[in-house]
Amino acid sequence: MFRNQYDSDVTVWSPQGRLHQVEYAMEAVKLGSATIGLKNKDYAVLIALKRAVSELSAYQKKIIPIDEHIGISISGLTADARMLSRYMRTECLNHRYSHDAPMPVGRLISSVGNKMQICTQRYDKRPLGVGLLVAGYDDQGPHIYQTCPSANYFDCRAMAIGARSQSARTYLEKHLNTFMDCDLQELVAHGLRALRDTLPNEVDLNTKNVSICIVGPKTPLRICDEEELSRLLALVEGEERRGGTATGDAGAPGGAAPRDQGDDRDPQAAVAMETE
Amino acid sequence: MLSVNENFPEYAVPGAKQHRFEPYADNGGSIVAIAGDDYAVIGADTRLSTGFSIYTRDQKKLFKLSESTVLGATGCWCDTLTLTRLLQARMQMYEHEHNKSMTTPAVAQMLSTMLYYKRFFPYYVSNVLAGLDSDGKGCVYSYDPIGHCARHNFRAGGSAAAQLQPLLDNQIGLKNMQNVTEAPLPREKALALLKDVFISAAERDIYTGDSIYILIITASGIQEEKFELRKD
Amino acid sequence: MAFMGDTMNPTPLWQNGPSPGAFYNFPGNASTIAPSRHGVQDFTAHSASPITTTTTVIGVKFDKGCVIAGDTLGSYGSLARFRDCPRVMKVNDLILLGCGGDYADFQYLKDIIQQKIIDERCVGDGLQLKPRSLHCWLTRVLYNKRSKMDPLWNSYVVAGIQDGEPFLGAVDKLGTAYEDAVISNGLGAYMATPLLRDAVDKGPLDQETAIAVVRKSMEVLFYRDARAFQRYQLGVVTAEGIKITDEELKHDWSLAHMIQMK
Amino acid sequence: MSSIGTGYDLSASQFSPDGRVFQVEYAAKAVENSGTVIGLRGKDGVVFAVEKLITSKLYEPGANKRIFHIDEHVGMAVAGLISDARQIVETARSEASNYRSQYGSPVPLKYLNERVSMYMHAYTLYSAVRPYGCSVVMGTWTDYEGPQMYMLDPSGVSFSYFGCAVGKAKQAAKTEIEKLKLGDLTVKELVREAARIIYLVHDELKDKQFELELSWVSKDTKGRHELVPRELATEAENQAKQALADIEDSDEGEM
Repeated sequence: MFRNQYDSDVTVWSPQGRLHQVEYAMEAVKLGSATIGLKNKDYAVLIALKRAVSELSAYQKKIIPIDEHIGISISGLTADARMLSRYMRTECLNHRYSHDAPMPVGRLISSVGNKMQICTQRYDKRPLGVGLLVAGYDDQGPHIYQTCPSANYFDCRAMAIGARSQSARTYLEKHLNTFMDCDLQELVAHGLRALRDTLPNEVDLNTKNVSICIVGPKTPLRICDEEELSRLLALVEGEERRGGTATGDAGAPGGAAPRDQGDDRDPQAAVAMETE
Repeated sequence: MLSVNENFPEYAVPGAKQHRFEPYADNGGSIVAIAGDDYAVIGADTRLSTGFSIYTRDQKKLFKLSESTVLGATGCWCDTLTLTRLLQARMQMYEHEHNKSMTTPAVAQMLSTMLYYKRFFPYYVSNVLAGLDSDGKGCVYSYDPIGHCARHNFRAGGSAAAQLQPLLDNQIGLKNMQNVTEAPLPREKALALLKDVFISAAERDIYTGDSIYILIITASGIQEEKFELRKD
Repeated sequence: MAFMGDTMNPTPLWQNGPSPGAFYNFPGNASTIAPSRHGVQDFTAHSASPITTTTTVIGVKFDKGCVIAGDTLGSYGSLARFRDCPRVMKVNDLILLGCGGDYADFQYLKDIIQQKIIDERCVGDGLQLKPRSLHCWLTRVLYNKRSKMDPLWNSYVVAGIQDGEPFLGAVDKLGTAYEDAVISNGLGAYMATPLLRDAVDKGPLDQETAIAVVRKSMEVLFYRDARAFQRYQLGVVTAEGIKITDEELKHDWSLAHMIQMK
Repeated sequence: MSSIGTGYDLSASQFSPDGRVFQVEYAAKAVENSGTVIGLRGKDGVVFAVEKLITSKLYEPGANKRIFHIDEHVGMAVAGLISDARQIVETARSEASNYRSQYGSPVPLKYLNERVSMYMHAYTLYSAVRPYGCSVVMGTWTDYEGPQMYMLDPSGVSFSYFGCAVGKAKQAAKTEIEKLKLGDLTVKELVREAARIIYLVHDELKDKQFELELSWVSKDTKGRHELVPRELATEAENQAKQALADIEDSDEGEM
């Protein structure tokens, strides 16, 4: 790590027109475990990989319900995410209170974006070091949104963020065109496969380290319980693992390692300076 | 100060009257709730009125707050609407923070606090809360407009409370009866009784009528029922 | 309202102008959450009575939509002061709004509602305000104002199409809100409601019959209500859209000499 | 820039010895990394065109727009940091709404431009904040003043333009725009020109995918700012592609 004189504050532009502090905050997202969001015609699904800090600790919660029709999964600083989720819950409650209707997902996201932007422009703040995937359902159908520490947000057909999420994104891109027409089970299976691609060889998905939430028409947001999880996990159980992990020579410890480095070089789907 | 209208009515000019804004309205309506061993029933009439005119004959005054709690609220309808909206929002906040829905006794306490918070500009609402407590037993809470709260086994509230309550006292509380033994009240009887007391009240109270909307709360969920009353 | 103490909103940098990312506020009720943009009113003169008033507005639901009507007279006490006060407005493709009571208060709220619609169009996500949402919002606004003992002296009728179904709701100056198939306020509650309820109770109304009974009600009201006027607006909302027409009653007083007041 | 690294370029509230505020200039750099945005003011209206670069296939097509409505009659196209730009959009919208509630008429663009410029300028004055990393173009058409268009820089400076370009390929785009007789062209013709220019200046090698966003506000739209109808937009886009292919063909021919 090297230091340059333009990266100490979020209020300082570098001569190249970059904001290093914001870019560093974007890195915080990659420190969290991976999470995936995808949707078909009716449903939006979030799938997240949970981590336990130690053998003794519980698995860190990754999915936070916001309202009956919106849920988020987080990657990055959990405390920052809690602050955001609190804001989002309040916005949704206020909207219900004043308009007797669920808040449209897109409008919630844009208000969150505007909120987050403020901390990228002031000396006494720092950008929030968390990325969110938001799954929601409203009159316009299911939505998956991604938000970044740079206060940018994207309306996505599918997305993956977090550690080693590049391999998941590769999987998602490859199967992107099939999502719209597949049923909910297949959709979840796709998500699980994508999530599995982010795992090192020796780890596999189980009911302890996976969270799934589903939202859709007449289906209020539901975080799957253990029973449903194991049913869903069975969908991909025993399948041969593909992609970077599976192609690695059997048992070669290098299988995951080179990919890790590759990850650093991989252009993130959303780079800090999405000026383009 | 001497007021022309009050002190010298013969000098008062007809038509030139002083407006004062009155923030409250009486929109009528009555509620009855009865708790049993493993159920609670609550019913409210569906007439919303002001003075001698009826706004609507089909206004539900029962609010499902959770799977096991129902609030009946009558009185100043605008206050009722606001109070219940706020209550629903507060309950969702609780659910977010605690990852479970509120129990009936918890709602009962919170409602009391919320009412007392407006002690000096009260919600002019007669509340009766019915539900199952954490042991699965039926419970009924009643309130005054500024937050006094008490638990009962049966309670009437609203414009016809004075007509409804004595009958309940007699039939369920077995007041003023001789040679009776207390026995648990079966659900069917509670339901029949609820309808009977409303029929009587609708005869005497012009603010109660049209129909009763009834909710029956049991461990397996909330059932709905509707029962017609006289419409005049 | 105490939903949150705001942890993320810094004090405004740029005073005297919009604050970045400001919080949602009800008009006339600056919340403590967003940095307040207006100074607090330091006088406490509140409206104790309406000034320029309009009379009854009526609304009725039919199988595929709603009709509402209100005349165009603005009365100044007993003086028939203004003859062209339109008070049936199109909110968007789904909502009609009718209003009775103080005309200035209506104009104030009308501007705010129209801005709300412009804001919504600016967002450009294709979503439209629905009648139930507007009805609820109006209820909150009117209730908040009454709670400050400074009411907007109006009663509103919201008519529209909610998810394909007709919607008809009323709100008064206290924030008393309800939905029904028949709504009328003021004198209309005594004279139009019986006619309209009768028509509704006879079975499902179609658009023509609904319009006919509304016209009849306006006529009855015109003959009896001293604050009524022969010119009125008639608005119809269906899934196809909204149509507001200006109507004029043909009145016939030739019988008047037969009526002897004792 | 000889003063880079001398320490005079770390704060917006600091001049360098040669009298420049570097932070503002750096912010302008952020704008120049962005997809190209052009605004054309013709005979009867204003047309905006944006080269929206797509960084991931996973994004919903057509979403994440760079052209915004400010009021019924004002449109805004933005270049630079989109999150910063959205803040400007919000500001402009509330200015427009405030004006409407005060005076009951749509805000004149000249006035709106002044207010938004002041707002952007305020962020170049203090060390506690940074200048906005975005430029915006605003346009309108009114019955009494005809078409109008302004472009605002991160510095808070703004000018009225007949044709303007900002972003990656602003030089190339400007050259193209200068060839047009803007005053004689109708918006329908301008839409085609705008599409052609965006396709022409797009750098196929560096940025693979992009979406063309087109909007207009003109006499024909009754002074409303609207997205260009899909049919017309596709037609213009196809013509632009054709024109590009023709150029490439003739280039090959010469070789």
